[in-house]
Amino acid sequence: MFRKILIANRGEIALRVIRACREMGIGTVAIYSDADRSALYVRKADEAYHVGPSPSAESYLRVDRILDVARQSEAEAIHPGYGFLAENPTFAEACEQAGLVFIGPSSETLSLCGSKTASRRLAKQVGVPTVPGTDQNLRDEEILQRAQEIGFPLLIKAAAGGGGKGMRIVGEEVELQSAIRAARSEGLSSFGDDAIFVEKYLTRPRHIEMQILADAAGNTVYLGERECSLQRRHQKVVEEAPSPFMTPDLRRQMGEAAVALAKGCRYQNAGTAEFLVDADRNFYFLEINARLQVEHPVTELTTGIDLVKSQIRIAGGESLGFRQEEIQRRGHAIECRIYAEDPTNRFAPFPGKITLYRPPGAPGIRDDSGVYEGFEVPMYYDPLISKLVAWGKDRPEALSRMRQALQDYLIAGIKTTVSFLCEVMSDPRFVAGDMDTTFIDTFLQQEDRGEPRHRDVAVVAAAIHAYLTERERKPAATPVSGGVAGSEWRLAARQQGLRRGW
Amino acid sequence: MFRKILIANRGEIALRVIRACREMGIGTVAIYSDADRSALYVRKADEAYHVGPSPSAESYLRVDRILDVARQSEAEAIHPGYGFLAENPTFAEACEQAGLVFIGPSSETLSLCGSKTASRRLAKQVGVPTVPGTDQNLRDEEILQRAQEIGFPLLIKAAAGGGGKGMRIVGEEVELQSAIRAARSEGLSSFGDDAIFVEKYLTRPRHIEMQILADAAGNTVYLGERECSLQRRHQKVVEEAPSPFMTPDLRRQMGEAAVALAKGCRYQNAGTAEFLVDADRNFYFLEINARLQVEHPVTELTTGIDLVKSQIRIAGGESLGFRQEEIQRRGHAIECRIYAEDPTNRFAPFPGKITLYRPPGAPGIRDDSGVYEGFEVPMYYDPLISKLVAWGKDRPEALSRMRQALQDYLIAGIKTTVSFLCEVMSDPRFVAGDMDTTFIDTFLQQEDRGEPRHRDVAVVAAAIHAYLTERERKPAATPVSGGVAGSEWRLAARQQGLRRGW
Amino acid sequence: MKYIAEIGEHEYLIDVAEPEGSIFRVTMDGVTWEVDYLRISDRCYSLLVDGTSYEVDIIKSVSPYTVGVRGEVHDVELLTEREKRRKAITGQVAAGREGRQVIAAPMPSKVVRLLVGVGDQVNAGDGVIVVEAMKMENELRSAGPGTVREIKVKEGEAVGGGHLLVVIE
Amino acid sequence: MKYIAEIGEHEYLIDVAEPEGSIFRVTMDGVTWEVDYLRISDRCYSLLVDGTSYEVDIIKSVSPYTVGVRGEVHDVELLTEREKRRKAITGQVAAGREGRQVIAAPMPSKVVRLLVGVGDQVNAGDGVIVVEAMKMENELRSAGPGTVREIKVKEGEAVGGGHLLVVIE
Repeated sequence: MFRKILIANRGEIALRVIRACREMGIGTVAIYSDADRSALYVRKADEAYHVGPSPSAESYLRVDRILDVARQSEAEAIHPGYGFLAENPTFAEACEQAGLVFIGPSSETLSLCGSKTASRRLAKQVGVPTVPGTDQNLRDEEILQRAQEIGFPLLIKAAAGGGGKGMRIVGEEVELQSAIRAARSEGLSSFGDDAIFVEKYLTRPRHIEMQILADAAGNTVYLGERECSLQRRHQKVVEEAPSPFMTPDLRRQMGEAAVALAKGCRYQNAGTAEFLVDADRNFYFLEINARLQVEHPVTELTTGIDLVKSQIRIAGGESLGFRQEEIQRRGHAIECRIYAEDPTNRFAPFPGKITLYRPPGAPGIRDDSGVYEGFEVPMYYDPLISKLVAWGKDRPEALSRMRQALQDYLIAGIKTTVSFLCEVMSDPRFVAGDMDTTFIDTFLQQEDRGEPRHRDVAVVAAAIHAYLTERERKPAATPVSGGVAGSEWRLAARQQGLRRGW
Repeated sequence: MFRKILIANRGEIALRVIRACREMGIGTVAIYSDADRSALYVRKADEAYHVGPSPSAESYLRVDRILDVARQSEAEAIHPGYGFLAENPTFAEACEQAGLVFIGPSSETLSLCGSKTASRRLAKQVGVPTVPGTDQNLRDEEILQRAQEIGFPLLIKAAAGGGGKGMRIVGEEVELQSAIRAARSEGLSSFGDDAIFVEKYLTRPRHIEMQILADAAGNTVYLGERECSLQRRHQKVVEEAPSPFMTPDLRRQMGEAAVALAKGCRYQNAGTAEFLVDADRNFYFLEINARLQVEHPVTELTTGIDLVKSQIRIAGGESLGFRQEEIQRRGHAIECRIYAEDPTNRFAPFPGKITLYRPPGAPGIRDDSGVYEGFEVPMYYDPLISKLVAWGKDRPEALSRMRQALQDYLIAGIKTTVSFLCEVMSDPRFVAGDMDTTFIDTFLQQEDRGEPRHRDVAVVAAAIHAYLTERERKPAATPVSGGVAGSEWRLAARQQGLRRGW
Repeated sequence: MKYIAEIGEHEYLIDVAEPEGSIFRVTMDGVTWEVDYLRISDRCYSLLVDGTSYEVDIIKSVSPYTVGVRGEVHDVELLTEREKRRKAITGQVAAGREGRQVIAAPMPSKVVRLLVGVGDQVNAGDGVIVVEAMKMENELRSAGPGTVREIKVKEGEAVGGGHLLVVIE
Repeated sequence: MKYIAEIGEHEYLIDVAEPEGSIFRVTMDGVTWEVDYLRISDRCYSLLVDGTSYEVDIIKSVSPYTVGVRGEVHDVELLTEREKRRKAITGQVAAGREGRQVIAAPMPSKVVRLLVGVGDQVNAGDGVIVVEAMKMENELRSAGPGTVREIKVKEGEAVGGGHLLVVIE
């Protein structure tokens, strides 16, 4: 096994990898930008080296500097985490050329997975369905013909489009001609290009993904799905395993599809096949995320398999050590992503100093956090500060634990999504497991969020605090008791004096 | 289900029960003595009432006051935790008479389990072996005869003895006569009574216990064993599940014995049958602990079953809802009990104020703690302040996680057993799973505990801290930078200025 | 000590009596609360009110106070009577100066684009400046009509939270 | 700033130079350490020494300092030269007074039994007083021979940690 691993990442995922390495007795090398000198993972690593100024392009994306640190520290392998260079084939290749093991798939596999066209071609080869349609420019007659094959509703998209512009949903055939005209014209005026194509429109699909592990010998297994339908701005906010929508049969089909895709691109290490699933439980392959997913803990808690340690072992040449039929899932796990964002201001990012930090702890609760009280959350990077995960023997137990944990989670100084997630966890549709990718947008349009119950107590507490603060400012006044500090004897004496006897 | 439960306990276990109730939507009523006004569980309960001065006899053992609080708060059931009144038949009966549900076995069952004689009789009735011997006074001829039946080595014990006095280990038959004389004479001189009896002497036995659950309809299951051989002064310090010594066959036998014992005394709720197991895997029943055990988390983590919630459901009249064959154990869990004791001073209790508190958190780690930074650990009660539990897919993984967690656990202001537990976790015999009830005493006699590796760093850090503290005292001097406080821009600028460019 | 408390649209008259030992008596709109209090830390209290236990965190320790209790978060403005009068006057003055607006950075961020120049007329809802943090752009808008009087930053500049960006009158 | 550090039986000469930015240069028995330091909180530091990262907790913040690093705990006595000289003198005085012993409560506890009276002769290892905490009795013994001069507590009395119990000379 490796003696030392460099972690080419920051924040909670750097800490997660450090912990896995420590358990395995492997030395850890962290890298940090100016903004991250005070980060928790820097303190927890065995070694830490500065790689540049705060912007990622000048630090965490600087392949040359990262490889310099690897050489200097004599690291043998590099764990890329997620984001930054994790799916960058050039980086993987540079590692290989520098004699370092890249903990992830080969650069060829990364290239294939990074290309939408190549991925669709792979899916076709191994017989896995994708969202029906084409990304080529089509003439009007071709569209009319393809529309028949695909069926309605469908989507007309400007080839150069984006952000919803040049896109038309077509519910029935009679709308088709005018939609084609509108899309072409919008494409032309917005992007200077009237090329269009068609795609099947999935009404309120679910986003469900399948975790796979593959070793160097080609042993490939799936560890079950994750339900990731709760998204905002295409960013996942809540994930869970298993999906409340899943059936054993569908799981097997999707799992086998994921394995086929992985084998088809000679995938090695941990990876995830993302799918859309429609109301009739048809699934459509989207892409392979060729790295560790942010939401990997829900799979770890249900399967009992440590994915990060598995990644390291596979990269070190070890074989999986278990077969598909030996994987047992147990119970239910939910992850809430805690972002430094202001839910009352359109989820605007909210970096800054954390003045109070009290993470929850209870049976079934895991908190993958990268911050601490006193830490200044930098403005340069992703606003994810913690992943709160709850396990329960079933979904209701996991949910009840998550609700308590969110209620106990105190983060002050910055705005976070904790209170927003609290509300989501109690939403009747969510509790029923009835969700799709439109869930969060619909949820945010609801006005009624319930009356607060403890307004009076908050006022009384504020008044007491203001009173005491005022008294402290005038130290001449009679001392006010009630502090924890000081001898317990005095405390006891005071309380006994105060209470009527029993 | 109950609307409100009173928790007749304190510390970590009160908090544990509160959490279970919160998950189930049940209101919680805490009680506290003078010394516990500032305790964490008082803050986390929905309601909290004072029941008397600090000594337990005047507060947590006052049945009358506790029942008064139950009436006043309209609680419907009482959870006794462990210790205090948990196994007190009078308390259980008083609850029953006051119309409150006692969350535990009936007062009759508690009486039976509390009597050594009745327990041995029960074991005989249901055919479960106990340590061979007799507790009756025997004449010399009878002893000679019984010794043949029991076999050697055996133990001659003064009936009035205790603390090792009037006790003789007899290895062979030739030693018997002189041992009898010595025991009688020591009994007479020490306790004024020369009555003696014999018992089989188990060489270095293991202490292994079996968790059971039984509902009101008599459905009784076993949830697997806990290895509790690591004890000091008959106090458990490390527990794990499963036992490294266990075989599937022995587990089934011991499990069925535990179920037979439970059925034999019409046991209801959660309970534990304690056994000694010798090197040949013969097991001998000791007693039933008729309550929740301190070490219940290791069973929860391996079975996925929440024992506290199960207790509440059973007391509420619900049936178990699962059969023996549906119970699946997975992986391995280890618990380390963190005591406020000074390992460098014969484990003397060490109450006092916790000035720094940083519990560990990582995948697979659960910390059942009852304290916080600033809390004054009272001198009146048990010194247990936290139970650190690690789960892993196998024993090595659980152990590696426990080692990291102990290393990360920072408690200052009081002395604790954290560093001692750290050493135990790395002991070769412990790592090999080779332990018995003499383990800790043997371990403590070892001199060699390894050289510290970071003495120099500690000196350098102390010097830097002393320097900065001195500088702060003279505010006129040049300000010293390096704090987290203040704008990150300044931090970044300073560091950029300091470093040579890449 | 007397306060006027404002929370959302609610207003309360508060009277805090000198505590006796660990007991505070707080009168709120004529109703007296007897509170057994214990200060756990600078910013955290344990309150027992008729047996009900509240763990209260003072998330922001100046008025308007931000108070966390049982998962709820409340903003409580506490004013002495003199402060209340002063606020009423200031409010009138502010109203008199009609629409003087100070646009400040809501969080540490980088100025991406200035959408206005000094002297420009703006209407309510017009974008004034775009800042970026954590790879998200955030367009700050004018709350009312006015003329841009001052621009305190340049494009590309990094600013701390609360930093003054643009003044509109 | 110069210190003499004592840790176990080891003694070091320490020289701490004024820091430049975040870099401290600390010379220890002639070897200079270049330490990139960051103060995380009052009692916690992040130190980087030639790339090696140490999280250091100052568990006790007066000399002898208690320092936690990577799971190890060290007691470090730090003395200026003047303090070192003073300590040497005090040590001699204490030695000269031969066996003056102050027995103090090691932790908050209750006095269970006094085993001696004023004027009693005691030998090394003799029990002097029994205190109780957390249901465990703890017999405190005399470290050397002497006469009991003062008894500062009564049986049944509750005392805080460090409270003076018995003086033996």
